[in-house]
Formats: sequence, structure tokens, C-alpha cells
Amino acid sequence: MSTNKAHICMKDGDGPKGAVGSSGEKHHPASQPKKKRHIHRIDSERCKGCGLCVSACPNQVLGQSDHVNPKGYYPAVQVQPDKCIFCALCCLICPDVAITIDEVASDTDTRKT
Amino acid sequence: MSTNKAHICMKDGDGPKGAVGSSGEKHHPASQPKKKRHIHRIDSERCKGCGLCVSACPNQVLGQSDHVNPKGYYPAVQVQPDKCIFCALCCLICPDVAITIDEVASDTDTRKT
Amino acid sequence: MQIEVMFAGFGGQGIMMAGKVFARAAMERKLEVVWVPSYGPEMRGGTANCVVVVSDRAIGSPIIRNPQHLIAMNRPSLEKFGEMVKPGGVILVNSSLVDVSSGRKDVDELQVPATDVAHDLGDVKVASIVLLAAFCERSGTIPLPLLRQVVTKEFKGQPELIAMNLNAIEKGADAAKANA
Amino acid sequence: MQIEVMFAGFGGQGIMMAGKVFARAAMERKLEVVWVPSYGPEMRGGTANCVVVVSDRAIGSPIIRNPQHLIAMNRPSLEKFGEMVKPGGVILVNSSLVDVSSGRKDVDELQVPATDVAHDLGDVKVASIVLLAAFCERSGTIPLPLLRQVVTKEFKGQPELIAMNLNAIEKGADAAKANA
Amino acid sequence: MKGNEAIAEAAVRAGCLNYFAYPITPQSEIAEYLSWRLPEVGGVFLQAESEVAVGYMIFGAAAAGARVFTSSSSPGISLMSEAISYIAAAECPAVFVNMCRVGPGLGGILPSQADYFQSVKGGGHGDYRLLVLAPASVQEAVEMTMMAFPLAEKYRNPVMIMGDGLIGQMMEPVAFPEGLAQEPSNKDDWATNGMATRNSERRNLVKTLYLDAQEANQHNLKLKAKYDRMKQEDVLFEPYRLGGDYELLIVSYGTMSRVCRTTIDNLKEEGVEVGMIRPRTVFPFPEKAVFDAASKDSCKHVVSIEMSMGQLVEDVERSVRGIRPVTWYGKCGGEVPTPEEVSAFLKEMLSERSVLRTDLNGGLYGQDVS
Amino acid sequence: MKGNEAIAEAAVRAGCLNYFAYPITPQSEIAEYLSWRLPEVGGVFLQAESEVAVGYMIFGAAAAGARVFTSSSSPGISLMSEAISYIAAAECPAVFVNMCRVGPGLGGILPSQADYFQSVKGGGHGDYRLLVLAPASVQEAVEMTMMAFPLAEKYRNPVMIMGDGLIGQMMEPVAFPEGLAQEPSNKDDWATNGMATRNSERRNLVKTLYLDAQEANQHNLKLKAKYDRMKQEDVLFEPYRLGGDYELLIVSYGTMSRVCRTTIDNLKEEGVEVGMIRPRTVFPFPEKAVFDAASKDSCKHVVSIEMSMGQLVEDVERSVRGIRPVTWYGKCGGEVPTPEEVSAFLKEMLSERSVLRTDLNGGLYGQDVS
Amino acid sequence: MGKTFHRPKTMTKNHTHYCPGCTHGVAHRLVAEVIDELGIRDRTVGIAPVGCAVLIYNYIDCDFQEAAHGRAPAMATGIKRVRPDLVVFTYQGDGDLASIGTNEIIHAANRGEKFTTIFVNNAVYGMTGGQMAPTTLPNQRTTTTPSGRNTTSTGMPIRLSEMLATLNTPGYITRQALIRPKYILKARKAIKQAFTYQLENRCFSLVEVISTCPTNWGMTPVAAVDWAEENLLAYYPLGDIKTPA
Amino acid sequence: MGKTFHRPKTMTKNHTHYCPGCTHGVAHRLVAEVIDELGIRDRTVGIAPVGCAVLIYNYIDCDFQEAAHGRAPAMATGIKRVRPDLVVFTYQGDGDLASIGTNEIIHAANRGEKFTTIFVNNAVYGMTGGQMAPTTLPNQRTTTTPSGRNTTSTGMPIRLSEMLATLNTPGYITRQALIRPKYILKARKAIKQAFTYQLENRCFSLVEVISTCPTNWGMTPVAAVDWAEENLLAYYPLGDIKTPA
Ligand SMILES: Cc1ncc(C[n+]2csc(CCOP(=O)(O)OP(=O)(O)O)c2C)c(N)n1
Ligand SMILES: Cc1ncc(C[n+]2csc(CCOP(=O)(O)OP(=O)(O)O)c2C)c(N)n1
Ligand code: SF4
Ligand code: SF4
Ligand code: SF4
Ligand code: SF4
Ligand code: SF4
Ligand code: SF4
Ligand SMILES: [Mg+2]
Ligand SMILES: [Mg+2]
Repeated sequence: MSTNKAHICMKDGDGPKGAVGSSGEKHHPASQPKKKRHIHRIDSERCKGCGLCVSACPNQVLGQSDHVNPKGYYPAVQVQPDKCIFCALCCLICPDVAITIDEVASDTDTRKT
Repeated sequence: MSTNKAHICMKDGDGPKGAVGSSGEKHHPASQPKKKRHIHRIDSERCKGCGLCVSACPNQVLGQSDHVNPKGYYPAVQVQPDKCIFCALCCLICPDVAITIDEVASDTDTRKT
Repeated sequence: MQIEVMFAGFGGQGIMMAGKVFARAAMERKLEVVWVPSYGPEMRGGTANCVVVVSDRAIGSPIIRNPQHLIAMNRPSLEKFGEMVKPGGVILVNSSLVDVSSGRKDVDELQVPATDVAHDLGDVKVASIVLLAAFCERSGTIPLPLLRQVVTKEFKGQPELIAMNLNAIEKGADAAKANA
Repeated sequence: MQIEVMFAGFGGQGIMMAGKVFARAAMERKLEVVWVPSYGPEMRGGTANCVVVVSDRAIGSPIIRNPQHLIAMNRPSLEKFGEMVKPGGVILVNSSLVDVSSGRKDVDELQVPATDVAHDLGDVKVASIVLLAAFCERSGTIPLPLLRQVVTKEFKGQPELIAMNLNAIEKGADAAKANA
Repeated sequence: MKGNEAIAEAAVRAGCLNYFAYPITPQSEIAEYLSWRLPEVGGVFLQAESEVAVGYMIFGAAAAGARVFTSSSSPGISLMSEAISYIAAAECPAVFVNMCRVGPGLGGILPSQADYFQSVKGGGHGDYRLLVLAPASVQEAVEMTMMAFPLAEKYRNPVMIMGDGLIGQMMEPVAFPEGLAQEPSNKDDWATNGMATRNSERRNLVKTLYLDAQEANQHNLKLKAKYDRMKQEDVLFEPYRLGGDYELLIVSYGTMSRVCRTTIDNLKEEGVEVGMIRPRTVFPFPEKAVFDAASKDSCKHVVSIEMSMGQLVEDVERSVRGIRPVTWYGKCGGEVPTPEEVSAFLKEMLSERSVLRTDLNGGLYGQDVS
Repeated sequence: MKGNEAIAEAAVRAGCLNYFAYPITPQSEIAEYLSWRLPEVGGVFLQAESEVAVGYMIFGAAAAGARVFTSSSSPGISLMSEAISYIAAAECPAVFVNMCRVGPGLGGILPSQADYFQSVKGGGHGDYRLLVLAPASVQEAVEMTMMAFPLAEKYRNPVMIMGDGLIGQMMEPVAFPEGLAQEPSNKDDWATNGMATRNSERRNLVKTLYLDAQEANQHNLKLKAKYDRMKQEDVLFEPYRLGGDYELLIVSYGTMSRVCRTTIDNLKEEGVEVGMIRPRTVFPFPEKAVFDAASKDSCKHVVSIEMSMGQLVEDVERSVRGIRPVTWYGKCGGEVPTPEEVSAFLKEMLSERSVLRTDLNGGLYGQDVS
Repeated sequence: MGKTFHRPKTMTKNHTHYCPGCTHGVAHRLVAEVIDELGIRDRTVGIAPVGCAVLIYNYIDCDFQEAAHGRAPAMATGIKRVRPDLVVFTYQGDGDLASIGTNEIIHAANRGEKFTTIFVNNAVYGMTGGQMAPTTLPNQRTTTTPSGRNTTSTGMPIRLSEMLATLNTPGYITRQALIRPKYILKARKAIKQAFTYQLENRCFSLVEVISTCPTNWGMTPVAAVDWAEENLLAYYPLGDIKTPA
Repeated sequence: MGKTFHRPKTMTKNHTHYCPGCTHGVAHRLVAEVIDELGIRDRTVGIAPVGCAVLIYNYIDCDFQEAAHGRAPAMATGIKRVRPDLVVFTYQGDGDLASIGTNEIIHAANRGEKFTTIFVNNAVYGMTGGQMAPTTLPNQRTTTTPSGRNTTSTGMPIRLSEMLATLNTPGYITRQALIRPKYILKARKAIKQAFTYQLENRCFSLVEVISTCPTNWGMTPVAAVDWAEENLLAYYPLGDIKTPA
């Protein structure tokens, strides 16, 4: 039962600067211009509160929760979710694969995930 | 009971070109001009007949005996003793320390050694 | 007379240290003492526990399946060891991280929000000392002055920690008294 | 019926090979055979020996203190093993390198200048084959045609050696006959 | 064929085409033989940088499902002891040949049986055992080599062939019995041979780490059960002249037992009756056979004859269980005792039988604190 | 003090100022302690690149005449087995501490006694033995550490301190008895300490190569004589409750014996009388003490209780010589059996005594060719 | 921007046992990503080291063998020789590879064994509690160098990759880091390159990754990456050290 | 000209067990000469290898320890650490030092142990009957490479001295040869230099000497030195490889 803190972005995906960290999938810059949303989730049960993502985020999106998780750590949270540009730098540095970013059609109901 | 084949030279020692192989002793080029003889001996019991000295000798002084020694080898012998310049190259290469060169006053009776 | 106390929690919660402080205190009283860690995986982040056995005669088995007392710093520890405590023993629970109780009627169970207390004192790592003090107070096994003395000696290399630990002892003892 | 032959000499004198040829010949006759080297120092230049035991029933101990026969390629071998040979045995001595005799009256001792013979044949290494042939002839243990056959097979990879070894067999056998 | 070459060829005939080794006398001929023989049959020959590495190459290859073996001699086997412990722990089948030489230390290169304890009690750490085959002739070395692979696979455990140096150096006529070769067992349920190879979505894991005490104990019990099964199913030995009465029972193995055999034959001619048990597996040890043979009314004494300084004798003592006195005779320097020496010892022993009970270690009594 | 630190300090107090080691759980505290303690007293602390290297650093230092020791745990000791064989062969005194962990293979880091065979029968090749001390408390670990150096020098042989992991991790109050420290012996007649050091024109040579069979045999006989002397002079054990009658005799050592002690006390309260022999040296083994204790009329049964899968029991069987049935009880996964478990086993055993005779291995009879 | 990011398929859901901020987790993920990308999971055999990463097989889901301390390269050799069609990698710490296992890695590299090594250099023995490694920096404090590594008595840190690069047998040797996203991107490329060389049966390949051990360095994870960048990268420069001819 | 030449004092009268023309004898003599020259015999401890030179102590008359195969550097470390005042040297073959003992020599060199190593490289395992060594040349026939060393499966010969020279710890590493008088003269100088660095407590020192093994090369001694000069010197260039700063 993992508590995924997620925030969602309604902006278009405008393609990565380089091939970044998504497993097996290739992101095509010139994909058809379709409304997409990104969902940035932190699995607060996986997270060990190391803070590496916090310091790696170029936009100060992340911070540390002040609630301890069942493992005894203070997990990362999105303190300024709106500033997230889904650059995935936080994902890249996270040693515990606690952060994921999904891309879904903008009409997908993320509350189900 | 080792059979030392020795040959003796009456020429003066005229000093080495470099510091060569004599253990612990230094040869002084400018030592007092005293009559000295050199004695070049091959210990035919130590010798294993490898032939390295033969091929190292610049003056073709050495050759192989055609008598087998008690170890079953054909030892080196001085086939042209007169041509020896006591350069000690044969001593340097001999893996069995079977060749020695002594320097004695020219009046020393070498047959005693 | 033999006293057996188990200290259990996450690695890094200071559980081994609390056990050692308890053991040292007992040694000061010239009792026979064995401190036995159940040393976990060679790596970090697992659970850890240690048992301290104190006796007035030579201690046979250092291996205790059913301790008299338990100090549980986290939930898995309480769940695993709570039921092993001998009837009549004391169970000290870090209620900051454990929201359940052992459910036992035959023991003296005490909830102390040790991590929160420690947080307020400035470092969550002293939580184990808070619980230890509460335990000593409740069980009457080690007098508080002796505990203070041992803690002071233990941290003599890091004077900045002494005050915090002494505070932790006060808070822990207070909590025990408050819950009495 | 059991035959035991010891082959002894310097390492590198072909002594092991001679023993093997003898063993192979016995195998051809469908006898039980054990060839046992006394493998010396891991390094070169020492003495070496091997013993071949041939029997018409299973061979128990491959370790023979007192062989029936001895082939001695050098002086230390003769000195060491000469006195161990059982009475009535054959001792073959390489007189090129050994200028003494075993001094025994109860054995059949034969001197063959094998190294000189081999030298004349073109390689001192066939000296051991010269002695082996002389031994076979003298002891009657292995018939010469079988010996030739085994040697031919043994050196089939190096045809240039076959002729030399066959010559060695002739010379050896001749020497044995001459001395008879 | 020379024993070493015969063993090498026997492995090939047994379908073992993978060999990793480091040279050491008196068995380097095995490597030298296989260096041309294996390429000929498409096998793998690799000279490693050390025996430590060999141990783990064997482990890796065996864990990947291959039939594999190595050969070495005493110091080399010591260097493999960590690996052997791992391989036994990981339950991988593999075959180790030890052409035992004189020890301890660098010792010498002459034959010896002084690695008995190392082989049968486990030179490495932890609770494991090797199935140890001890051939007494080149022919038996061939047969045991061929049996070793199926045995290793039957138990998923390393098998050791303990030769005493002489076995490798001796030349005797040999035959390679077709019947002994067995197809490798299917290893798909445990070997790390790649999921695609076994057409499975489940990965395999070969490991020896058991951090949990219960699991570790279970694992050790599982291993123990295998060793117990070996004791039930794979004890091999050869009785010699046990049919009639005998005053003396010899226990001896390997080349040493051949010397004993000649000794027994010689003594029989002199009217002295001696019987022998020759363990062919030294682990599992033929305890019952030794006990039964020692129990015979005529038997007055048991002697362990070994090229070691009192190792085999401990298993003999254990097996005899005090019903007969047990004595040790041995040499360990490279010289195999001759029939004459053994006979002389036995005769002297028979003449002064009364004093022969092996002594128990004494000891400094501590305080009884009860 | 924690057992590991106590051992480290004891070595310093014993005048051993040279330590070479490679980290391994559960004994790295020894190295950590000595990394500051030895420099303080002008000693040598060196962390080596591997246990293999450690073994030879110890050899080199010991052969140069220094008091020296190392500590490790099971897999690390396996890696030292070649070196230990060399050191014993070269007759150099040195001390090895093994804080035994769960094996085989990587196993685990919890306490174990599964290196019993490795320690007492010799993990390395060739005929050698270690004098093996097995402490049951931190205090005894201290004392044994201090005794170990003089013993090693007395015999010019490696001494092993076999702790069972828990000994190193436990904290108990300790004292360092002054009386146990002994000056190092004079080693000038054999150590390679430089001719000038000993004011001699004769060089010393520390070697283990004996190419000549007779010499090698002589050397092995010399070693054997030392091991026999250990059996005469340095067997240590502790009897527990052997004064009165007892139905059952336990043999157990190390931490396990402490559990047995509590079990015995508990059973006594229930009216069941049990006695115990606790070997303090496991080599030399207190054979006579075990035999004598087993011989007592009241004694019906002997049990070996060990944290291994049937190792100690072999020496117990050997010692008991069949006069009483011998049973094994053990666990080997890191969990030390509790007094409750041991008691339960013993009671069950007593209730079904008839079936308890340990079975002898069977075996496939070969053809009797006599 | 706008990227997606998921746990690679070859990675299990298990939470790791690593300390917070330990970059072993990053190395694991990169390897899993590369395995996914190359589609080789069903013929890959990994070899776990003895070190903090011993339980790597709990996180990377392919066939695995668990080595003894330092011996992974010998095991990999064993596998590759008998099954050249399998893809084999070892994952080794600096104690494992640069101390006890130096001989095995050198000779495997020199024989040109066609496997891939991920060499996690965190300048310390993590698993056993922070003792000195051969890679420990001068003056760095560890539990066996309590007053800092003294290079007079213990020598200078070994740059094992540079040493391997001197071998005449062709190989791919590179040093990367896991301490910032920018380095991680490059590290992933290098790991992919290493596996690719193996797939091409081209040469031995080794990717050293500079890593952190906040616990034994006595630092927060964030301080640890800073310290590593400032100190480790100065002594252990990043980049390809050797590429096959 | 006109020189004298005698057996050095530190050399015994014993005849060596070496094969005719084996240059181990030359190496022994040079070491003995240097010991004499420096006057250090009474505080020198040599360490014999496992290899043809195992009996070196029969020929060099000072204290000696006999190592296990490859472990001489660890033994030397043990001695030097407890007795820094002694002069310690190891004498090791290429199988001993460059195969089984690679780890020990690397880490001893890296710790900067103050002993001297004489590394006798004859490109083969002499003592055990001529098996391949890591130093065996490409296509060279040995008893385990009967059709010549195949570098595809066994890699290229290792230049161990060059490898050691990459270490950051200061050291003296040089390669010399024993196959002609001219090289022997230089070799002696280098050996003296190596011992001198040790006496100055300066650094680890290693002198590799290119040597012959006529027996296992299957050549006469004279052919062997020719072959060595042509082939070994081409792959193993002579000269100082590293000198202490
Ligand atoms: C033969 C052996 N020696 C020592 C150990 C103990 N040990 C386990 S891990 C380790 C070192 C780990 O350090 P490293 O390889 O750098 O890995 P890290 O934990 O730092 O990732 C040691 C010494 C062992 N398990 N086996
Ligand atoms: C542990 C161990 N492995 C193997 C051997 C066998 N062995 C003895 S010497 C040697 C190699 C010798 O070669 P090298 O070091 O080059 O010396 P050389 O004889 O050529 O001078 C080997 C493999 C041994 N004695 N001990
Ligand atoms: S995706 Fe980029 S911007 Fe968003 S939280 Fe992560 S690092 Fe910050
Ligand atoms: S990097 Fe990962 S584990 Fe660390 S704080 Fe961020 S989400 Fe949590
Ligand atoms: S001293 Fe010189 S000239 Fe004389 S024999 Fe020797 S090499 Fe020839
Ligand atoms: S070099 Fe020496 S051993 Fe060789 S032939 Fe000349 S004298 Fe004899
Ligand atoms: S101890 Fe260090 S290497 Fe190990 S998990 Fe923790 S941070 Fe990582
Ligand atoms: S085998 Fe080679 S190295 Fe050994 S002594 Fe003979 S020639 Fe020299
Ligand atoms: Mg590390
Ligand atoms: Mg060599």
C-alpha cells in the first residue's frame, strides 16, 4: 500500500533535450502534437529521504516531508509542484527509483492510478 | 677434487674499461706499475658445458672439451689460451661461476693454487 | 536474580548504544553482565536488536528467547518480540513510530513518543535514550543518577552530546512517571 | 612370475623413456605392467629413475626396494642401487660414464659403453636405448623384434629418430652378444 | 597410459569437456594432455592465473550448468578450499582431482596421503562434505573419474578424486569402460544458464548467503541430509582375504593398500593370516564394514596403514568403537613403505600385542564447578 | 568490553605488538581497535590486501622472530589455509583468531562452530595440527589470547583461538591477568632475524621443502612428536557437575556450552541429572576425560551438542570408544539453541533411549577377491 | 522538457537494503535499463559481489551467481568460457575488485574475457563498516585509519582502471560517476557501450563508477555527493581510459 | 684489459641444480656481488620463490625464508614491517610474480614496502616443466600451448613492470637482461641501485631480469640467448621504467 504523491502537469510535452532515463522507451521529439499530461509521483514508502532529488532539482520543486514514513525516513515531497518541468533529473539521481514520471493523454483520470 | 684448467698471462694488467664483475674489489687503472700475471681458470667440475662463455669470448679463446665430466657434461676449455685478454666477459656470462681470474705477482708459483 | 532486557528497532536508531549504556550501568554495580547483539545483515537499514542479561551470579546462556523486558523502537520489533516477553515484564514502546500495542494484559506496557521527544531535543537519535530512561524509571532496574553518570562517561569524547542525552534521560523518566 | 627392472641415471639421459619402451613392450605381450618413476626434484639436472614391474597376475605393490635387474646410466646410480639388486639379476652398466663395477659376484653384470656408442650414432640421448637393447638381449625378457616394433611406434611422430633408435637397438644387442 | 593422462582421457570419455587448472607437480600432465585433447573435441581448456581463480572458474562454469573439473595437488587444493566450501554450499556439481604430494607447506612432490583430513573432513569452512574417491590403480582412477561426474550431479555436490601422487605417475594398461559414461543431468531448475536456454520466465539464482538464521539452519540440514544419503547409498570399499580367519585387520587405501596386499600375500605364505578393508570412498567411510570385519572372533587387532601421520586411523578408531585395539602405521615423506617394512611392523606388533592399545589423550582437569 | 576488543587488548597486554589482517564481519572490531591501539604502543598495524596475503605476512614476520597475530572469520581462514600449513611446516609460532560465522560459502555473519573440522583436523594440506583454544566467555577469550603466544612459542606451531562469533560480539566485564603475559622466547637458533642481530656467522633458514623422502618423513615425525606432546601436556577442559551421578553426559564447548550449563541447571531442578565436559582445547581433545566421564556407571548416554552439523561428535565418538551410545544435537544457522530447546531434545532422548545408537555407515560390498 | 520515467522492467519492485542516498541503487538501475534496452535479460547472468551489493539479485531480475569476495571475474570467466552465448557481467565494489580481487580482474582483463564489469568505487569498504580501501583518499578517515589514511605507511590510492588500461590485450576501460544527473547520463552510455562490446564479442569491458557511501563517510547523502565531486573526481578523473583498437 | 674474477663471498661453493646455461645462476651471482659490495650480508634476509630458484638459499649465504608460490612479497612485507632495519629481497620467477602472485606484488609495491624484488622473467614456468606463463610470447610453444600461445584465447603477454610503474606510490622499477655480458653489467648496476634505495628507506624497488630457460624452450643455451635477445627484448624493452621522484 504505497502512498504515491503525484502532481500533474497540463503543459504539452515538448520533447527531451537528450535521451533521458526512461526504461526502454524512446521519446520522439516530433511526435504528433497531442495534448499530454505528465504525472510526477514520489513513492513515499520507497523513498528514504536522502534529499538527493531535492538538491538535484533545477527548479526547487522538491522538499522534505515532516512526516516520518513507516521505515522511519522523512520522504521527499513536491513542495512547489507547479514549477516542475518534468526534466527527470530527480528520477535520474534517485537511488531508490522512488520517483516516476508518467505521460498520459490529458483526459486520463489520474486519480485511478 | 676439482680439475682447474688454468692459463697464465705475463702481460701487465692495463686496467679495465669499466667496473667489471670482480666481487667487492675495485681495480685502479692508475695502480703502481708492478709486474702482474693473470690466471684464468675453468673449474671443469662446476662447468656444465653450456657454451655461453665460448660464444661470449671476443677472442675465440674458449671451446668445448670432448671429455665428459663426472656430471655428464662436456666442459669448456681454453683452446687458444694465448689469445686471452682477461676481459672477464666469460666470467660475467657463466651461470655456474665456473671461471675465475686471479691476479698475482708475476713471481707467484701458480702451480700451488 | 537475573534481569533480561531486549532492545529492538531499526539499525541506526541507537538501539545498540542504549543496550550498552544499560549494560555499563549494571557493570558499575559489580553485577555479571552480558550484552549480546543480534547483529543483523552486514549492511545498513535492517532491523537490529540486542539483549542485556544482568545477574548476581555467572551467566550461563547469553541466548534469551523470552526476555523479561522489551524496549521496542519500531513496529516490527513490537510485533516480533512483544509476545515473547515473560509475564510480568515491562514493555516500552516508541509510540512516535508504533501506533499499535502488544495487546498483552500480563505485562506492564508503556507508550512513550520517544522519537518526537528526541526530535524536540534536537536529534532523533537520542530517542533510544529517552526510552531507556523511561524503562529504568519504570522497572526500577537502574537508578537515574547512575544512568546519568554512565551517559556522561560514554559521551565524554563529544561534550556537545552530553547535555542532549542528559535531557533525554529527564524527558524519558518524566514520561514514565507521567504514565504511572 | 614377476619381473622388476630399475632404470637409473641423470635426468635427461632418456632413462624414463627406456623404461616406458620396456613397459610398452610388456603390455604388447598382454602382461600386467606398472611403470613407476621415482620422480625427483621438480627441477632439472638431478638423478632420475624408474622401475618397471611386469607380471602375469595383478601387481600388488608398485614399490620395489630390491629390483631383479638394474640398468645404470651413471656412477651414482650404480653405487646407490647396485647392491639392491636381487641375486641372480642382470646389471647393465654404461661404461662410458662409469669406471667402476658393482663388485657383486651373485649377479650378471655387463658393461656397455653406451654413451660412446650413442655419440657415434649421432645423439648421446639414445644411450639408454642401447643399454635397454643390451639388457633385453641378455635377460631374454623382451625379444628384439618386439622391441623394434615398440620403438618404431613410439617415435612415429619423429621419423628421423626411428632409424637412429633402431640402430641403437642393434648396437646394444651386439654388445650384449659380444660380451656373452 | 600414465595415470595422469588416463584420468584426463577418462574425463573426456565421461563427457566432461571443460577444464580449468593451474600447473603443479605431480599432476601437470593432466593439463598438458588436455591442452591438446580438449580443443580436438571442441572443449574448453584454460590455464588460470592461480588455484584461487581456478576454484571460482569451476564454480562459475558449474553454476552455469556445465560439466567441469580441475586437477591440482596439495598446496593448490588448499588454495581452493574457500571455493570448494562455496561450491558445496551452492550445491553445484564439480569434480576435483587431488594428486596428493608430501606436505605440509611446500613439502615435496613425492606421493603422500596426508590430505586425508583435508579431503574427508572438509578443508574449507562450514558444514560441508566432499564425496571422496580413492583409486588404487590407474584402471580404477579411470573408472572413478568416469563415475565422479554422475555422482557429483546426483548429489549436486563436489566430488574429489584423491590420488596419492603415484597413481598419477604410474603407467599401467587401461581400458575406458563405455558403460560408465552418463549423460549430464538436466540442470534447468537451478542452473544460471540463461532464461532463454531453459525457456523460462523465472530466473535462477546460485547463492550461498543465508542471512536468516532459520533459513541458514534449514539449508545446512538439507546439506546434511545429502551427506547422510551418501553414507547410505555410496559407500564403496573392497574387502581382501576376509573370507577365512585372520588375526589382524588392515585398513588401507590407494597405493598404500596395494603394498598391503602384497604384504598380506607374503605373510600368508609365512602362515600369518591378515585381512584388509580397502575404502574406495574415504568419505563416506565404510564404517560398518570396518566394524564388522573387526568384530570377527579371530580378529585381535586393527591397523590403519597410511601414508600420513595418523589421519585415516581416526576414522578407523571411530568405526571400530573400542571392540579391538587400533594401531597406526605410516610414513609420510614420499617413500611408500615397502611390503618388507609393513610386514616387519606387523610381525613385531603381533609379538607384543599387549601394549598396543592406542592411548587416549590425557588432560589437565579444570575445577569442577558443579 | 566487547569480546573482539577484549581480545585485541589482551594481545597487546600479552606483548604481541604486530597485527596484520583483512576486515571481515564479525570480528573487524579487532582490527579497528588495533588500528589506533598499536600505534599508541609503537606496534605494527597493517591492513592487508587479502587474507591470502595476511597469512604470508604473518609467516614472514613470525619467521623473522616477531610475535604476531591475525584475526579473521571462516571464509578468511579458508583463504589462509595454505599459509597455515606452511607456517606449521616451518615451525613458526603465530596466533590465529577465528570468529567463526555461519558457513559454508558466504553463509552469514551469525555465530557458528562449523569450522571445528577445519580448525582441529587441519584445513590445509599435509600432516599438521593447530593447538586450538575455544573460549566460552569474554574473560576466557582474554586469558586464552594471552596464553596463546607462549603456547605457540613452546611448540613453535600456530595456535588458533576459535571463537564462535558471539564471543566477539558479546560484552562482558573483563580483567587482564598480569600473570599470563610471558616474555617472547629467544628465537636466535632458528629465526631469520639477520645474522648481525644474533651475532652469528651462521645463517638461518626457514623452509618447508623436503625433497628427500627420508628427510621429509623425519620432519613429519618431528612434527607428529610435537602434536603428541600437546596431547600429553596441554589438554584443557572443564568438567561440570560430574561429581555425583548423572544419566547423561554432554560434551559441548564455547558459547554452546554456556547454554548447556543453564540447561543442566534447569534440568537438575526438574530432577534430571546431567554432567558435562567442556573442552577448552579442542585440539588436543580431552579424549580421556570424555572416556572417563562416559565410563561412570550412572552414565547411560553421551550427547555432543554443537553449533555444527556433526563435527565435534566425531571426536566424542572416537573418545567414547563404543562404551556408550553417542548422539548429536546441533543447529547451524546462526541461532544458538536455547536452553529450552536443548532441554526438550534431551528429555525426548531420555524417553526413547533404545533407538539412539548412532548408525554406522553401510556400504556396497565389493568383490572379496581373496 | 517533459520526460517519462519508470522503473526498468529488469528491476524488481523490492525496496533496496541500501542506506539513504547510497548510489549503489543508481548503478543498479542503469544496468537494468541497459539490459532492457538491449533486450538481453533472458540470456544475461549477473555476478553479485561480496560487499554492500551482495543482494543485487534481489533488485535485478535475471540469472545471478553470487561470488566469493573478489572472485567474480573468475566466475565470469568460467561462465563465458563454457557459454560464450550468455551475456555476463560482474558488479564489484572497490574492496572486492581493487583489493582482494586484483589478481582475478587483471588476468581476466588480460585474457580478454568477453564479460563486462561494473566497478563501484566508493573509496571505502561499505559492507563491513567503513574500513580503508585501496582507493581511500590520502588523509581520509576510516575505521582502520582513524586519523586519516597515511600514505607513508599505506601508499597512495590505486587507480585500478588506469592500471588495467596498460595491458596489451584490447579492452574498454572507462571511468564515470553516479553523483549528479549529468554524470549519470554519461555513465549509462558507457555501460551500454560496455555491454555492446561484449555482444559484439569484441573485448573485455569495465566501467568504473565513482559512488558514495554516506554512512561510512559520516556525511549526509547531499554532502557526500559534494565531497565526492570535489575530492574523488580530482583523484579519479572521468572519461574513457582505453578503447579497443 | 686484465681483470680478476671470483665467486662472491656471499655465494656458497655448492654447484647449482640448474640446467646448463640457465641464467638463474647469473642472477644469483649478481645479487651476491651486490650484497658483498654493500656489506649487508649480516642483515639481509632473502625470500626464495617457488620455481626453479626455490633452492636459491643453497647458493646465497644469508638468512633466507622460503615462500609459497607467489607470496614472497607478502612475506617480505611481514619482515620489513616488524624489522625495518633488515634488508629484505624477494627473488621471483614470472609464474610466481606475474601469475599467481600478481596481487601480492601490486599491493606491496603500492604500499611502498621498502624491499627489493628480483623478478626473473624467462617467459615460461620452468620448474613444473615448461607450461605457459603470462609472459609467454605470442605463438611461443609451451607444454600447455602445444601449438603456440594463442592470444585470442589467452591474451597478450603481461608487462608487469610497466603495470607496476603506473602506481602513484613512488618506486624504482627497471628491466634488465642476463643474456649477454653487456646487459649483465647493467643489470648489476640496477640491482645495486635497487638495494641502495632500500638502504635509504626510500621506496619499493624491482629489477626485472630477462632470463632464459633453454630446457623448456627446447634450445641450446647459446640459441636461447639469441632467441631471447631477438624476441624477448623486442617485447620487453630494457631500461628504467620508473624512478622515485
Ligand atoms: C574472504 C572474505 N574476506 C572478507 C570478507 C568481508 N567483507 C565483506 S564485504 C567486504 C568489503 C566490501 O567493500 P567493497 O568491495 O568496497 O564494497 P562496498 O560494500 O563498499 O560496496 C569485506 C572485506 C568476506 N566476506 N570474505
Ligand atoms: C600453490 C602452488 N601452485 C603451483 C605450484 C607449482 N609450481 C611450482 S613452481 C611453478 C611455476 C614456476 O615458474 P616461474 O615462477 O616462472 O619460475 P621458473 O621456474 O620459471 O624460474 C609452479 C606453477 C606450487 N608449488 N604451489
Ligand atoms: S522532474 Fe525536474 S523539475 Fe520536476 S521535480 Fe524532478 S528535477 Fe524537479
Ligand atoms: S532521491 Fe529518491 S529516495 Fe532520495 S529523497 Fe528523493 S525520492 Fe526519496
Ligand atoms: S677473459 Fe675474455 S678473452 Fe679470456 S677467455 Fe674470457 S672472455 Fe675470452
Ligand atoms: S659458461 Fe660456465 S658453465 Fe657454461 S660452458 Fe662456460 S664455464 Fe662452463
Ligand atoms: S554502507 Fe555505504 S555502500 Fe553500503 S549501503 Fe550504506 S551507503 Fe551504501
Ligand atoms: S628448467 Fe629452465 S629455468 Fe629451470 S633450471 Fe632449467 S633452464 Fe633454468
Ligand atoms: Mg567500497
Ligand atoms: Mg619462469
